[in-house]
Formats: sequence, structure tokens, C-alpha cells
Amino acid sequence: ERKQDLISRLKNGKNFLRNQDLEKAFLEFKTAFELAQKLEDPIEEKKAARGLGASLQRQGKFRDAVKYHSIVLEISQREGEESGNTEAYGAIADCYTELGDLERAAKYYDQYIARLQSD
Amino acid sequence: ERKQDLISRLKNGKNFLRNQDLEKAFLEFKTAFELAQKLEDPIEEKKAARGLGASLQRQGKFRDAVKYHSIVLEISQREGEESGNTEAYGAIADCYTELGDLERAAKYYDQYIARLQSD
Amino acid sequence: LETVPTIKKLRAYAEKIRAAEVEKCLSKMGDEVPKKSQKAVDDLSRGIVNKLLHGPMQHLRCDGSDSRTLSETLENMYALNRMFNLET
Amino acid sequence: LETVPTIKKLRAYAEKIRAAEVEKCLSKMGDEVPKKSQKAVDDLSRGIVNKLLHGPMQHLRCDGSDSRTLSETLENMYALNRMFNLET
Repeated sequence: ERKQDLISRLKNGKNFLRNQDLEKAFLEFKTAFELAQKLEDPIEEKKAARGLGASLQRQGKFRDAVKYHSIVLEISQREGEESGNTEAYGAIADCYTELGDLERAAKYYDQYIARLQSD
Repeated sequence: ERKQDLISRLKNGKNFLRNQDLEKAFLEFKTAFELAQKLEDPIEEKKAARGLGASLQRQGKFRDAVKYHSIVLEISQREGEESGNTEAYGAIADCYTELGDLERAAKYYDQYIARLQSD
Repeated sequence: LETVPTIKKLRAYAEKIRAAEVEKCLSKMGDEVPKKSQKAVDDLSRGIVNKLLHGPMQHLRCDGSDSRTLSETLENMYALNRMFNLET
Repeated sequence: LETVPTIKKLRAYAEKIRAAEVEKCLSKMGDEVPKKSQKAVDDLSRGIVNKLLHGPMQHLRCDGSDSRTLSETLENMYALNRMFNLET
């Protein structure tokens, strides 16, 4: 069924990411993202968005990566559930650092640091 | 059977340690230590010795604690198996620091630090 | 703002260690690790890393409003760069 | 030798975090965690902590034989005391 397909797409994406097969990883996460939206599963939707962000980031596509990492934050806000936010703030800040926008990076790092002690 | 008794003594010892019930912890670990010796089980023997060291250390009996932490190192040498050594070197150094013997503490910390990157 | 690249490098340094250790742990746990346990292990690894990094990260930020001076923040940065070999 | 107490305090600081997170993890994993998994989780937690502490710990030791000077070692110590709040 579709939930099973979603889970295995996420798993494949992770494996491709680990093996630096970034375009294949992107495609798996993209499919997972669309499946999660259809299934209205915000937790898995966030995992897919995080994977998309990571795939783009490792390809040096930092602006696009920021978009997907920001989706994690949007879903959290929409659902009132904060899982994955610490990592998303950190990743967005990493991207802005790479883009040379240290001012904006610092703001996101502050959000990241503020969450390091929470669970 | 005795192996099962050994395992549950170690577990009880840990729980007493966590609850700062240090004398009860010592007694459980002591029984576990003797059982492990009879059963010739060096891995559990080391765990018991570590527990004995920790119980004494938290009672401020640093010299006696050093003796039991050192038994971990002796068993490792005898068996040619190093598990628990990093922690034992660190704990012995902690005890010497408490005793004000910084010279000796430093030597044990050097052994500890040299093992931090290994598994 | 000079400390921002150090934050990024320290994060990357810790993440590399975390990911490697998690992979080792899951492979030791066998083939059929329940999803709940996988999540618990992942949370454990992030919990330890995040809580350990909290102090250093906080001391790399100097917002002017608190007592942390710029020069102290820079000294923290130099020390972290040395200790975690972050310059290379 | 001045740095020895800092080594002890930093170890204690990290151990407290490690033990708390391991306990949380095991309780999330349920009642019947196989011994193999318990050991894997314990190894994971020690692996992360030890590898993260390796750099700072090494830079608190100054044996005179290497290029690390006493003053640099002391600066590392001051920074660690500040960042992990170890003086209190």
C-alpha cells in the first residue's frame, strides 16, 4: 500500500544520500514528499522535506535547499508539532553561511542554539 | 541458576547506584563479583569491579575505589580483551584528582585520552 | 559574525561522528530493528550531541546584550578551532 | 597539571548527559530490550561522547614534548571552563 511505499522511498533516499548518489536521492525524497502530502502524514512529510533539502545542499544548490528546509518549519507551525525544527534551523543557517550571508545565518543559528537543550 | 543470579545482582547494583543507595549497591556488586569469579566470566567480573569502584568512589572512599577500578585493568590484561579500560583509566584518574595526587591523575588521564577515539 | 563559519564546522564535525556511531549501533542491533527503537536510537544520538554542543555554541554567539564580550567570544572560537581542528 | 581538575569536571559533565539520554532511550524502547541492543545503545552513547571529547581532552594535556605550549593549553582550559560552565 501507499504508506509502505512512502516508508521505502524514504529509506532508499537515505541510502542514496549516504552513498552520495544525490540526484537519485532527490527523486526518492520527491516521490516520498508527494505521497506524504496525499496521505496527510506530516511527520513523514517533514522527513521527506529534510531529505530534499539535504540532497540539494550537498549538490551545492543552497537556495533551493533553504526552500525545502523551510518547509519543515512551515509544517511544524501548521501542525503545532516541533520535531525536526532544531535540525532545520541549523541546516538553513549552514546554507546561508555557504551563500556568504552571515547575518542571516547568525539569526538561524540563534534559533538552532536556543533549541539544543530541549528534546 | 547462577548466571541469572549474577545478571540480576548487577542490575540491582546499577539501580541502587542510580538511587544513591551506595552501600546496598556495593553489596550487590560484591556478590556479583564473587559469582563472576566462580563462573569464570571475565566480562561480568569487570562490570562488577567497575560497579564496586563506582560505589566506593561516590562514598568518598577513593583509595578503595582505585583498587577495584584497577582490577578491571588487570582482568583485561589477563584476558587480552580491553573492554571497559577507557572508563577504568578515567575513573582512576578522577579518584587521584580527588586525592590531590594530580601527577598520578595526569598519567591515568593520558591513558584515558589515548583510548577515546577507539571503539 | 566572525564565528559563524566555526558554528557550521563544529556542527559538521559532530554530525559526522553521530552518523557513523548510529550506523554502527543499528548494524549491531540486527536486521529487524523496530521503528520505535530506531527512532529512540536516533533521538539518543541527537540528544547527546545537541546537549554537549549547547555550551560551546552559545559561547560562539555574542549579541552585545549580555556580558559576553566580543574578545571573549573570539577566544572561545580560537580554542574550539584548535581543539576540534576545524581550520583544515 | 593545572588542567587536571578541568578534565575531571568535563568528564563528569558529559557523563551526566550521557546517562540521562541512555535512560530515556531505553525506556522508549520498551520493557523487553534484548541485551545485545542494550549493549549497542550503551556503546553508541560512549562512542559519541568519547569521540567528541577527544579533541578538547587532548588539548588540555601539555606534555612539553609537542608544539602545544603551556599558555595555549591554559587558554583551552579557560575557554572550556567558560563554555561548559565548569567552575561552579
